[in-house]
Amino acid sequence: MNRINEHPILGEPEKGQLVSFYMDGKPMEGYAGEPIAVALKAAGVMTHRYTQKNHEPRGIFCAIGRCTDCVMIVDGVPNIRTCITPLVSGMQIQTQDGVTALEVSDETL
Amino acid sequence: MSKHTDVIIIGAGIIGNATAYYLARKGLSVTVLEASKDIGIGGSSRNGGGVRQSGRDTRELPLAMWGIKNLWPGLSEELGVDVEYTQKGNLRLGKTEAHQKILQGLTDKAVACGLDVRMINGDEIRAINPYLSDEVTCASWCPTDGHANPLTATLGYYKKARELGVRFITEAPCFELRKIKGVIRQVVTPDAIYEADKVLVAAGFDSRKILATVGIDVPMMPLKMECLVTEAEPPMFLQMLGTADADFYGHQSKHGSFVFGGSSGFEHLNKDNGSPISSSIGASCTCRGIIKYFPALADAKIVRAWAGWLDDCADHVPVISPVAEVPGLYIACAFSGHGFGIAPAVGYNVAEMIADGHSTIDLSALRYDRFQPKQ
Amino acid sequence: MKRYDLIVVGAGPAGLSAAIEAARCGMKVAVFDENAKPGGQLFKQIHKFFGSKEHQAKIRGYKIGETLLAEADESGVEVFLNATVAGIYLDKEVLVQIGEAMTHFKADTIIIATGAAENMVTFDGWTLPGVIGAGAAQTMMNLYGIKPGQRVLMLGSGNVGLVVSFQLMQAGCEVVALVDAAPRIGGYGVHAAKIARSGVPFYLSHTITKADGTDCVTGVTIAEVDEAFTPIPGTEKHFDVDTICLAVGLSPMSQLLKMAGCNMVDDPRRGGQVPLVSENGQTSIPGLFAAGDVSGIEEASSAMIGGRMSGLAAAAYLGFLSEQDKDKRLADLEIALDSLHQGMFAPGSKGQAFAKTDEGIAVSQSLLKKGYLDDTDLERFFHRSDQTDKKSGIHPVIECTQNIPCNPCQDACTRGCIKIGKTITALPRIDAANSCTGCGLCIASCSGQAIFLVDEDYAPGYASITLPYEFLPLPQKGQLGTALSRSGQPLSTAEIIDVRSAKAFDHTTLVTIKVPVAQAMTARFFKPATHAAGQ
Amino acid sequence: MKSINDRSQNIGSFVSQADDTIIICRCEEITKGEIRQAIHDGMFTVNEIRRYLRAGMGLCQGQTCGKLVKNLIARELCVIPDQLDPATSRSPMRPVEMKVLGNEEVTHV
Repeated sequence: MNRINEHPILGEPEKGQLVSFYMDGKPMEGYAGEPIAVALKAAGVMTHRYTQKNHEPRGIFCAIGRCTDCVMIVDGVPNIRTCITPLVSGMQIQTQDGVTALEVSDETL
Repeated sequence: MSKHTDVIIIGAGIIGNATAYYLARKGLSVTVLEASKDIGIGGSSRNGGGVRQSGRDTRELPLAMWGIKNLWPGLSEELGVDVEYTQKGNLRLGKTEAHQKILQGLTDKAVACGLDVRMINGDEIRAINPYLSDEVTCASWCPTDGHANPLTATLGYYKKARELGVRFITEAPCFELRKIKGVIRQVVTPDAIYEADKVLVAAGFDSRKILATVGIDVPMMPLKMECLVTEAEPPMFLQMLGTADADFYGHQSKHGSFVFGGSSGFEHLNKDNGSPISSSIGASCTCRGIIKYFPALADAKIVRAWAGWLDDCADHVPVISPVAEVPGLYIACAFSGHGFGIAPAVGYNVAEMIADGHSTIDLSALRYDRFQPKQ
Repeated sequence: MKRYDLIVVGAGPAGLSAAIEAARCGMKVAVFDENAKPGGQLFKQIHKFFGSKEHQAKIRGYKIGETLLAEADESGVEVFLNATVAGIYLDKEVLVQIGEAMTHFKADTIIIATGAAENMVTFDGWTLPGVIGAGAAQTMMNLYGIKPGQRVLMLGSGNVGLVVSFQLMQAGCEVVALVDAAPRIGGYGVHAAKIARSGVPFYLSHTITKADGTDCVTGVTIAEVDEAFTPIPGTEKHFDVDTICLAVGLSPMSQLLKMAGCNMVDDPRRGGQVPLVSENGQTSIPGLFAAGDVSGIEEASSAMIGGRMSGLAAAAYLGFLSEQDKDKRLADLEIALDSLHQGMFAPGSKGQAFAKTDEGIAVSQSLLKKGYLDDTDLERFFHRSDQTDKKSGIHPVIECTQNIPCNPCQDACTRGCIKIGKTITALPRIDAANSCTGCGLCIASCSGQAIFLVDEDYAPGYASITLPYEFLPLPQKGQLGTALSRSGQPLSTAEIIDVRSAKAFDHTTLVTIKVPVAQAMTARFFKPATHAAGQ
Repeated sequence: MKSINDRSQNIGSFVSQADDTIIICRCEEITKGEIRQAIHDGMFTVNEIRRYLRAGMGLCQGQTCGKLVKNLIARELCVIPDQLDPATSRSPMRPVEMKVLGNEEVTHV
């Protein structure tokens, strides 16, 4: 519901191939090549990480790779700026908790 | 405000700040003059944070051992600032027979001075730090060494000294030292002339220029060194690290980031534009060096790199000394990259030297006149 | 080490313009940009640009970007994307991350055109997911086709805040309010008017006191501020929103210049830390130039001119252009730049409150405080002789009341009905002697969407109003809806009597509505009966 | 112009404010109150605040909070912000993996 299907000025947005990826183990879909953050936004994911000290949620803030607030664990590597990292089919995305992956219980899958 | 204090310290690095603090604690009035805009902007905040005894020249080893025993453990509490002192040992790593030889030599000398340090093999090394690659075959191991945060330690001394009434003036470069009737009296800056009974020059490499105004020379050269720091990583290990080849040194900080210093081998040929800007190859060289020892850090992201000047002495050992020709003048400079770990001990002993005329640790081997021709 | 005559950092409007000019002089030029797409902010700017023909006025930003890219390609500029400059070192050495490697480059000249970064403002809850920069909203909507949220509150009434609010509505989001701590709207009145007439309320002298929510934004509280910008207790208002957009100014992204060793200065008029530069952008380091927002915040039109100037200066520096040719071409560009630097929004007039226009007409206080012209303003601006003479038949009404540098309407009217004159910041005048054919080109050419065609004699008791419409779905002929006033208030039922789209209109659809004749000068927007505009 | 060079000048004692809990440095989670307290501890420059508290030393390297910190210091010391230097600019401008930074491409002309 967040996708703009037709824009009055830009028309229909260009999209890559529809691919699947995993968010905290849960399968999701997005378009290959679009930033990971965009695919997550389309799927309604707002929280990308929890902070180290206060365990507060963070998400997209600058969307151009500068503020580093949207970092997540991508294919096992922490602190990946999801707003500028292109989505690839089969990617394992995890919510970051401090500098490691958030522990996700099996029931939430 | 009166421009006269008991002591003027030139240089608000960790040496100047620590000495100011210990002097103020003794009840002396102190002014600290800093040439730059920031407190602790020189080597004090541009080093790897090592607080070690192993690998040191025997002339400075007593200071290092005394400081680790008497000052570092209680420093955070004393200053009211977390200096992140961690005493979990120092591994000085080697990969070749040549390395083994260097490390063995250093170890033998330190043992003779009473330091608990020994050589260990690859398996023993990886038992202490499992992240080290198999290429590492030998190391010297000193369990009482460690590391601390140079930034908070330097500023912690500043904060505490300031609380005790020490006056700090920034952007006050010393142009000239002036004697009145044969004894040190005045420090001339662009904006003012400050007066004191005693003056300590602790201005890193700039000390050479300042001391020259009263005809004293300390043979040292500026040497650029580069450091880099990673993003925060999950806790991996707590030891301080170095290598026999000195290709890098560093530790993981309390924050989680790794702080490493290193070199490209071209530092002595440095060209600069007046500020210690990083070279275009330094950080890359250091990264390659680190990855060989720590393959697990290959994915760690470097968030910044910086460079700083060492005040490298002719014999790579500091000059800490009163000046006979200029009564009332004291020198603490030429730390040659070893200053941070011994800074609290230096500050304490120099404060004693200035206030009481003698110090707890015998510093005579570090006199300024050791370079004069032997008779 | 790979060597170029010129390395440009940043493939935005300034950087590309600089590279093109330099390459056309015969230089070997490389451009590095950290983004996957070139063009900087141009591809996020979907509105029509202001200025005059030489500034590419009435062309949408992203189209200008496409043109620049084509020109760069044609002139042989090498554009490296996903190429992050890690540092600039002595002797003009540039270290660039390209893919999984670091590559060293050297150049005889360097132009830094890294643009600007958004300023931020703090309030309780500003770190919650859902609080985003206005730039982030633009990136999401206009580059990646995704809505930043459903219900948005915008903080900041400068041009960025106004333009992005409108873009949010175009993308199908609801903008619930536009808030600014300043007592006056900072951006162009025409931009504010577009938003106000679709019903978005403006809260000037207000600030955000709290973003609500535990996992993400669920609401926002604003409050009125006193003269010291302190919130006044008891004035709080709450809105249920899922997104808070911050548009509180830009700062030059000048770190590379500082790192290179250029002499810097903190200049609030230029937005922050900027290099000390000579006229053509040369910094204190010979051969190292700065162009565009990095040397002082302006907008894309002036960045393009500034970029061209530094490109020419770099060419002259290396002998690719004679001093005479350089001086001549720079003089022309200087004139073009000067014309953008006139009027109420000139860089030198920042923060200044104008009581009167250059023509001596008292400015609209309602426009500055609420975003729309009120009835008393109409008296001064449109019931002047030059507009009122024409009471019968179709005629343009131009609701352009501030001295902004823009004149495409003058060129658009083939009948010569619209006059601005040589000074492009002058208010347009209607020449009643020439008759209007109702072609509508003026409406589509107006970057501020401030021109309406009014016909008081459309039918007995009814007037027709033709207005610009840039939302989806497009209204259909015969469709009924509500005519909205300049403040977005419903006036009466309106019927769509014509819908015109044309290539020349460039995605601005001309919608003609039929309203009671009494509303000929009050109805300015159409809301379809079934759903709100833009949804 | 007021000089910040005399670090003994009286800037009044630290008085807590209602909004001291607001985060200023998003990466390192440093609050307004902590920064104000640090100023009263004698940290009068952006560099000193950075080193004392880590404000601006996180993943984004102060790209978001730099100006905020500067303005806070200026307000607390009653000087105009232009009088204060921003933090030193350091390479790399964006976070770079060690394996990438160590992988220098050699191109010969």
